[in-house]
Amino acid sequence: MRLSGSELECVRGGKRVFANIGFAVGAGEALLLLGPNGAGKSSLLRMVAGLLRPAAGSLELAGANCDRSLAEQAHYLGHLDPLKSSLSVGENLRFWTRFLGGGRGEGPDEALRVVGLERVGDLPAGYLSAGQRRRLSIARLVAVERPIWLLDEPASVLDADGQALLGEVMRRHLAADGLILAATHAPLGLDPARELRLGAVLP
Amino acid sequence: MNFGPYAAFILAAYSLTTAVVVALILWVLLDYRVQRKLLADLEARGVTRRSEPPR
Amino acid sequence: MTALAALLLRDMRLAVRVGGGALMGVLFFLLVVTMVPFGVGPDLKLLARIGPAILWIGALLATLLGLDRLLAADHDDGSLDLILMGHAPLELAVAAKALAHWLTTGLPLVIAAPLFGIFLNIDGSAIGIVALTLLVGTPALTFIGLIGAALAVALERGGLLLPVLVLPLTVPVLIFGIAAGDAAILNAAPFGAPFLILIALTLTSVVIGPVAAAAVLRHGLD
Amino acid sequence: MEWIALANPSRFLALAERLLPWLAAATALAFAAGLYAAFFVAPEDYQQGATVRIIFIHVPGAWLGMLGWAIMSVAALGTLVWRHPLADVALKTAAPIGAAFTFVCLVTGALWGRPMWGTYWVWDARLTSVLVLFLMYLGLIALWRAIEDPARAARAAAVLTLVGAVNLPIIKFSVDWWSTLHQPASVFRVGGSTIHPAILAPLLVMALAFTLLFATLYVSAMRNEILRRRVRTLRLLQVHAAQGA
Repeated sequence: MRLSGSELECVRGGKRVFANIGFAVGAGEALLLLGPNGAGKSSLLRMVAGLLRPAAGSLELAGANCDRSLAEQAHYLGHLDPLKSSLSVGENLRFWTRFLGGGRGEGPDEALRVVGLERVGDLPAGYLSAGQRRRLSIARLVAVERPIWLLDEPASVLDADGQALLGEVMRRHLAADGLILAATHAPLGLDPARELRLGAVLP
Repeated sequence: MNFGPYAAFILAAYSLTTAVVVALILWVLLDYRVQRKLLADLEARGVTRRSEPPR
Repeated sequence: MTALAALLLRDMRLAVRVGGGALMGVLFFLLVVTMVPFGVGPDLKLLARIGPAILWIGALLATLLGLDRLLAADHDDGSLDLILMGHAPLELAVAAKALAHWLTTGLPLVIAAPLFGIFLNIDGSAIGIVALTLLVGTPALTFIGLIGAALAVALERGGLLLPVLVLPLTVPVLIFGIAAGDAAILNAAPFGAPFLILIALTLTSVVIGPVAAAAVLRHGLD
Repeated sequence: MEWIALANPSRFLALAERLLPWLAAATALAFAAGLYAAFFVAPEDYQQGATVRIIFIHVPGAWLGMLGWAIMSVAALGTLVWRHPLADVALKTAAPIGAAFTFVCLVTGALWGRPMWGTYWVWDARLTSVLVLFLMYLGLIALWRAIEDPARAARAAAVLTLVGAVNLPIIKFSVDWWSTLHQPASVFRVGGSTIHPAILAPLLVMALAFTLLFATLYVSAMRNEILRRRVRTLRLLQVHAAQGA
């Protein structure tokens, strides 16, 4: 499996955020998107996830089963944690597992155990702290198996334990021939990761 | 004591009122049992209040 | 199929929980039905004649009440992004959400209509027929409103625009719904023709609504 | 009243446990007496025949509906002015019970009106005012159903209750004026003074029975609400504890 993008250009609100950006990520590899705020890291991730239409350029996914679109084979972890406060922690995760699910993956209960939320499974998600909400989003990545992970500053609200957990989960995903594209400021502990710098001064 | 021609309406009025009162009583009793059970579960799981009784 | 079913069940569960909008529509409907006599006067004969109109307009406003949050709530917490990335086509996902909204808001209106008909002095058989027209017509209101809900996501202050944008689109449903209702009250006018047209309107809006809403969402991707 | 002494919830719970059996017994007794008086002692009314027996639940329902809002207003003051810890609990639990009694008043009013006026609902001044009161109750209950955190809802509900209380007389006056504007005074007039003493006695006993019922339900509902808030606190603690894991 190989995800590549060529001459990608992003225009938002009439302003060009970045132009002719190219990258390629193979199975088992991680690509870190670096650069100042507003450099378009999040926009590039949303573009790969199919949530943002590129002004120019194209994205290819080679080697995966081609009956599923790129977006259907990708997990997107944005700044927001898509949880409904009045649903319980378990209900939220079970919903996303069934909605995004393809059958493979750890499943909701095991995923909750992995992220350390198994004891609060039946409490309303509204009671969770920011760190716990992020862990529940990470549980979504574990519960449903999708090869491509698009992570937008995943470690931003996590404490030390949380970041260790995230690192462990990401390493396990790469070991299983998964592929990670992550925008980050803090080091994610993925030593063999390549980097793509955005936000160079545009002409 | 006869109900006269409008017996149906008197009966309807009293039975509806009884229904509402019984519903209220059931709501209170069931709610009490549910809350006690939840409290018991929580205390069984070792989640105790910081001070006894709570502020 | 389980993905759409999961979405439908989740939305219905959310509507019933604390913070959900399930019975809010019925309460608003009751308020509209109660307010009219204060304006029009307590003359029971007059109220009976304009009964269907009051019930229909009340149902329309009650349906629109919660619609602007239907998609905006998911947009605000990031769920919409994941729904776009699901296996289910967006048209069906949005239709499932609209169906959930109708089941928790529209259907209770239909069930409550006969009870509120008493306030308007609409007698037994007529109120049954008015409720039938509401049962058939309210899905059209929800699915047309769905387009407004999608706009509420795409545009910043779309929520305020919803009624203004959607109400004109619901005029046909209102006209034929009330016409069918009046036929039951006055039983001079024909009932069959407007009722069948109402059914046709509902079927078309059940198709056009989700397709248009999905187009608006896809086009509006920021 | 002894509100201040019941400052902390646990003492209220203890008192409630002791008080409830007596209250329930008194309610049952009062209802037995009231129903006996209503059906066996009270004569039939010369004008309405036996339907006058519906008064014995219709009128107390109206009184209890209004009493409920009065109690809620005191509780609202407790929340806003005296910051009494149990005030919001008292406010929130009184609403459903008050609404239920108001609903009883409306339903029995409609059933009583049917033989009198030929239709279930007549926009008579008193019935309409009670209907508006019922809508205000539902509005408050909808408010609590919309906000998950009781502390946040408390202040809003208290303000809404007091505004409602101030508006009730205004609504009563305007509805009376509105109904006389369009319709001759309703056919049957149940003024306080015109009630025949033989009917007044059972009515008062039934009113007492209803009030005792209200009190019993109210105390037990408050006990439930205190437990419900304790469960919520413990669950928040549990989530916090898991945070440390």
